[in-house]
Amino acid sequence: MPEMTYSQAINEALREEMRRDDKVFIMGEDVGIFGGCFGVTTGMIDEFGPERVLDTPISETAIMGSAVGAAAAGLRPVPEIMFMDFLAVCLDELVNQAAKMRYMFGGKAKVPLTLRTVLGAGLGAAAQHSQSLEAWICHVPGLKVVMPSTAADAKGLLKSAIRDDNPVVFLEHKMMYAMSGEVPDGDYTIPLGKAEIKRAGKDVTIVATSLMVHKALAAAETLAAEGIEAEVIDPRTLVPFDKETLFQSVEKTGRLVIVHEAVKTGGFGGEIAAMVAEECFDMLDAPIKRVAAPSTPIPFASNLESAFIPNEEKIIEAVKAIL
Amino acid sequence: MPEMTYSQAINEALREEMRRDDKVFIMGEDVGIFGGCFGVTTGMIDEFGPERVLDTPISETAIMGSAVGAAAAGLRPVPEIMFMDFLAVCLDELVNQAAKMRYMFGGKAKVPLTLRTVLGAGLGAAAQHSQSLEAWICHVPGLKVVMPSTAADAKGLLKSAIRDDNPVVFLEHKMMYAMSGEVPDGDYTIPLGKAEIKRAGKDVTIVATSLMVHKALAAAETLAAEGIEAEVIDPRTLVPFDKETLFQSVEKTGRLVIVHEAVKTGGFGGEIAAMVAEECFDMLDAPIKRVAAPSTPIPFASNLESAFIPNEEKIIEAVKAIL
Amino acid sequence: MALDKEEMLELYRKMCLIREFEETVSKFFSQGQIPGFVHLYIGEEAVATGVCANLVKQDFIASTHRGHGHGIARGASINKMMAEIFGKVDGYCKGKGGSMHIADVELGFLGANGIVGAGLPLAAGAAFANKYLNNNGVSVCFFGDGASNRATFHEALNLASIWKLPVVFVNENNMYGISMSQERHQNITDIADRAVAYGIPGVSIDGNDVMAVYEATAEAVKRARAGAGPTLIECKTYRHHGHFEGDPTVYRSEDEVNQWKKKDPIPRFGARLLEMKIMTQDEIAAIADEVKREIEEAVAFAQRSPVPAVEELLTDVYCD
Amino acid sequence: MALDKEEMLELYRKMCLIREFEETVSKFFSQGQIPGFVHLYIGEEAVATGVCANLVKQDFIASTHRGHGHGIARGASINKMMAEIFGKVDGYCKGKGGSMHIADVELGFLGANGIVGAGLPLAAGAAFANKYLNNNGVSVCFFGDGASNRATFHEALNLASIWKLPVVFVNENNMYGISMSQERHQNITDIADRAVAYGIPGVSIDGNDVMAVYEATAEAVKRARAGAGPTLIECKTYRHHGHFEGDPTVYRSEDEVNQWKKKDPIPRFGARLLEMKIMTQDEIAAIADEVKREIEEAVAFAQRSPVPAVEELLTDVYCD
Ligand SMILES: Cc1ncc(C[n+]2csc(CCOP(=O)(O)OP(=O)(O)O)c2C)c(N)n1
Ligand SMILES: Cc1ncc(C[n+]2csc(CCOP(=O)(O)OP(=O)(O)O)c2C)c(N)n1
Ligand SMILES: [Mg+2]
Ligand SMILES: [Mg+2]
Repeated sequence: MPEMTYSQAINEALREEMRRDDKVFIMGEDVGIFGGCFGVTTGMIDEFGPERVLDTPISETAIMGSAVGAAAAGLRPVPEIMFMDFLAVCLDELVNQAAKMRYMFGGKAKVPLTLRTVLGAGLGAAAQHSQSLEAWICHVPGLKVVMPSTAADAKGLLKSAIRDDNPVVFLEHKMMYAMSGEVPDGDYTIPLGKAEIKRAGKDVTIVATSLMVHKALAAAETLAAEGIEAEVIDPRTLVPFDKETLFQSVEKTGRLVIVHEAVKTGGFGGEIAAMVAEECFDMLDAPIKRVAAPSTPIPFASNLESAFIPNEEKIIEAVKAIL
Repeated sequence: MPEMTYSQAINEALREEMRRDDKVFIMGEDVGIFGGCFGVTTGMIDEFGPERVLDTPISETAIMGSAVGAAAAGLRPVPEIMFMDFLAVCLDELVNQAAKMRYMFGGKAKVPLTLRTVLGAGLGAAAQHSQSLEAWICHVPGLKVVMPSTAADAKGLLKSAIRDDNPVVFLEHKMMYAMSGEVPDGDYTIPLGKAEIKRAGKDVTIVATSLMVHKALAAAETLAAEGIEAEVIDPRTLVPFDKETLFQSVEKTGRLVIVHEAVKTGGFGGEIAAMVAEECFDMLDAPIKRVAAPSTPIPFASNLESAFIPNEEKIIEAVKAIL
Repeated sequence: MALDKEEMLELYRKMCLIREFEETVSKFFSQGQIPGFVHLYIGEEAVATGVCANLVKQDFIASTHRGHGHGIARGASINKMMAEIFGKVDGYCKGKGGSMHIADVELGFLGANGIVGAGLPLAAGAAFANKYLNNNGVSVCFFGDGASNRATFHEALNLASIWKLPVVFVNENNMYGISMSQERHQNITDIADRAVAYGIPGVSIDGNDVMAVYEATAEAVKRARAGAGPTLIECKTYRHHGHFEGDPTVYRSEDEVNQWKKKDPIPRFGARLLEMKIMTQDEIAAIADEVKREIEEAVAFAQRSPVPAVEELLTDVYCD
Repeated sequence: MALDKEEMLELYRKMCLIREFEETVSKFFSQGQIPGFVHLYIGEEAVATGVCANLVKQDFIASTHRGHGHGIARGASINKMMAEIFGKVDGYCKGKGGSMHIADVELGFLGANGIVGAGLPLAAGAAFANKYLNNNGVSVCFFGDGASNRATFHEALNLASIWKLPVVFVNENNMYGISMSQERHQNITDIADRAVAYGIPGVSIDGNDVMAVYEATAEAVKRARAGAGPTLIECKTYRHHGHFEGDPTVYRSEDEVNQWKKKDPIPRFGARLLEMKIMTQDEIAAIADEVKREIEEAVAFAQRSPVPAVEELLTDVYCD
């Protein structure tokens, strides 16, 4: 299997889908000759031309809204919003239009769009360019939410998202773009709604999303050296959520730690904890722990930003607290 | 104590605060001569004039954004957004500006604004005029979130919100405007962050918010007739959240049912369940149950809308399932 | 581009059909048979009618909260519309949408919309699809004077202008956004002037003159189909009823309402057709009868239709 | 309104100070001493300088992601600015904001802003406060050509126009929003033309001529203080560096950059002052020295300052 970066894997998925289906096109700020703010769409305009790789003005409302209109009218847009924080300027189009159109119209519309956007701290980009706001999106019936943590997952999931007839929000972590991993050859897809056990273990279940999967794996490594076998689950898609894989793991381990980078209060970790506290209560041998960012805006100074982001030590501490 | 409606109580709180402090003003669509879409600001323009009761264009971004600017510059704006669903068109101003300004500026700013808006289903207003989106707001550090369930609470909490130096989101339920209740005479405030036990009980704790408090009380009444004593807690403010009152209750009852009208997936009930599963695990004798709307957009037809909104029967069922 | 006799009669008939539909909704709403809010199009019929007469199969329209007239003008089934407004399973949306969400995407009707101004970028997107598919289709977006102050107006018109999208932005300036009169909500008289900001043509016309609407739209549609980009058309008109049914309209004078009622687009066009000898008094009466019967049937259809099964609550959230 | 000799020299000095500040930030950024992104104002100094020379204590400015020049022109401490950019505790925001969030509300500086166009409604709100408090203050909002396509532009200008708010909207048209040239992102040449949409004055000026900026602003500020409402001023200018430091600027030609460098506002104003005999070559050299020293001190201040204590992570979320 070839090695490639998370960013390259996304680029490849986009290209393959655009070659496969000429209804697919991408649009967003600086996605053309600039190649996207993080370089993800590099070179695409050369292959597909400006008719299918569209630079837009700084008008997120128009980007999202026209993507919804184009999708309802038969295309398969893949709009990009440069930073997830900017969803706050175009949420209506996503939430009140894209997500609800099918339901409001009694099943007689489909909105096959895939919104790609970028979350996460770590670049010193401060309070308005570093948030992880997936909890907002998960609370909106009608949207699917994907958060891949590896290059291979990113490619396979993005292809599924683009082929899905529903609006899908595809969340890329800016600190993972440069991470490399093995990616299967050729065309493959990973179904939305299937978690993956990234590491098997029997003592404790750690559910982690996006970049936190890597921190959880590092923690599991360290714990293993002390004889503690953590099972690390990456849900990969938050909506639909693969309860089965999670519940089976909790049944086995009886202990659950949830890790996400979003701030703790109101984060999607609450939903996961609540599902387990409701449906697997009898399997639990200990409190459910959440490791998440503190409920603060994201600070600029590097030392504060590092303290904000959940890390290996905090995961290990949480695991040990419930063993 | 005089009886008045929830709507009148809010009107009175606004008037008293505007009399007390001439930096307080209200602004929003049709809040002037029209008296607000739900009549809440009726007559206020007669008392305070158009300089302090400002009708705005249909420009929520400008409403929220100018309120933030005015607050930072020394006033105490009380903007109104006609339906909570429309926060989706002006969330940036609330989330990326109002909520973060103080933190981003190293503590050297304050944004004393109180955003009033309206949530909830029940009027046949369908998918874009009926949502309960408090979970979004609770996930934004820097904002306080208030959800009163009675006229008396509404008045006392709104006065506290207006006097608070932080941005506060004050959530009114459209189906409660006409409900009457006793309201203490004269000037009083209710602190943000204090839950109220609306009914004492020892067998199960029911935490409910906004309109659901009334449904929970009705359920408790019915349960009492069968010898089951439910304790009904209204957190009243979701941020800050009064954990102490909740935890004490759970310690007593060992059982928890959470009720909210927002859709279940990603709702604030997850946060409450997670807090308890994390911090009170050993007190729990049974799974934590959530009674919430199904994860769908809100339907128009009356029978479907009724089926969407959590009701007394579903609460009773949830309680019985864990007894 | 000139209309023949039949086509003119059809414009007249359409306006009457919308009027009768709306009067009927008003009646049943006041009787408590319709849930939610309804916003009626009475007085503004010439706009939707004149605009939609220019459209063909592959074209799209995006509508507003005040959308009944747009749907009817686009050719939607009045039976399914009425049933939807009544919240019945045979409605366009199986009763799940209601007045504010009637849609028929197949027919090129992208839906009424509960969010003021939301249609503008949707229409730009549909126009983009038409252009991308190279099918010669255009999109039309109806929106109010109040909506012209929203974010979406600005961003959608700018996008459409640079991409030369085949879209016609039809402003229905009925002088009010709920209680806010235009002179209070914006500092300009003609919304068409806003076209300058996007380097596109803007025209302001008498929105109560169905022929004027038809002709201005014809030109804009021609431009759009020719690849020359969007046009902004402002139609000055007036709603006879309150913002929603039940609105006491404290914000405007009876005198003002009466002045506008004199400019009612339907009798006005009727008189013109009589004068031009295109229509007779008998035909007017026949149309009135026919329209009445159609609407009665629509009501009967709606009333006969069952409410949706409660299982419908959970369907149509996602497609598989 | 005419400036005296001292005031003109001060304009020149301010522009030099901004230039030196930015060159220095560029240097330390490329050395990896500054985290995050930085967007530099080099080439655009005449705009902030000419505008802010009109402001007094009770006035406000709202700025952008490219905000260093605005802060310096408003009179902010360069020591605290530099320390903030370095992420140090003695910075304006204790290191919690960084380049994109430098602010000094006390000074009337409502902050840089990471959200393009977010300053427009903030400035309208501050102007509303000034009007409400009847303190004769005005607000100024700086924003880019790219920002003029955002929602906030439209809604804020409309609101300001109907409420006749004392605000001046200063568009910094540097011809690009990141890689998107103005001719690609909008269908008009002069952003000032957008004033028509709000019934307010709009003027388009040479933004590299500090005196022209000063004078256009003086008039707009006078209008605003007199209660006559907002003005839109478009200043045509250019950024010499990339969008952010590190941008390879593949989207524009070296030739274009060189053409604009010939119009550099600093040597241009310097030459004019020499010609007018307001300044001598010696004074130019003295200013260059003085400015260099000031910036060196600011860097020393920033480097000396400690990083914030880790407990700072949790403070300042709420005030009590
Ligand atoms: C974004 C948004 N803001 C406010 C409303 C509430 N609202 C519904 S209709 C309306 C007035 C619309 O005025 P206009 O655009 O002129 O259309 P008209 O009703 O006159 O046809 C308002 C304020 C809404 N639905 N959406
Ligand atoms: C709402 C929003 N969209 C996109 C961005 C990303 N972004 C930052 S600066 C910028 C370009 C701004 O262009 P312009 O307004 O012309 O200002 P300039 O950088 O030229 O000074 C963009 C797209 C953002 N910060 N906020
Ligand atoms: Mg109107
Ligand atoms: Mg620019």
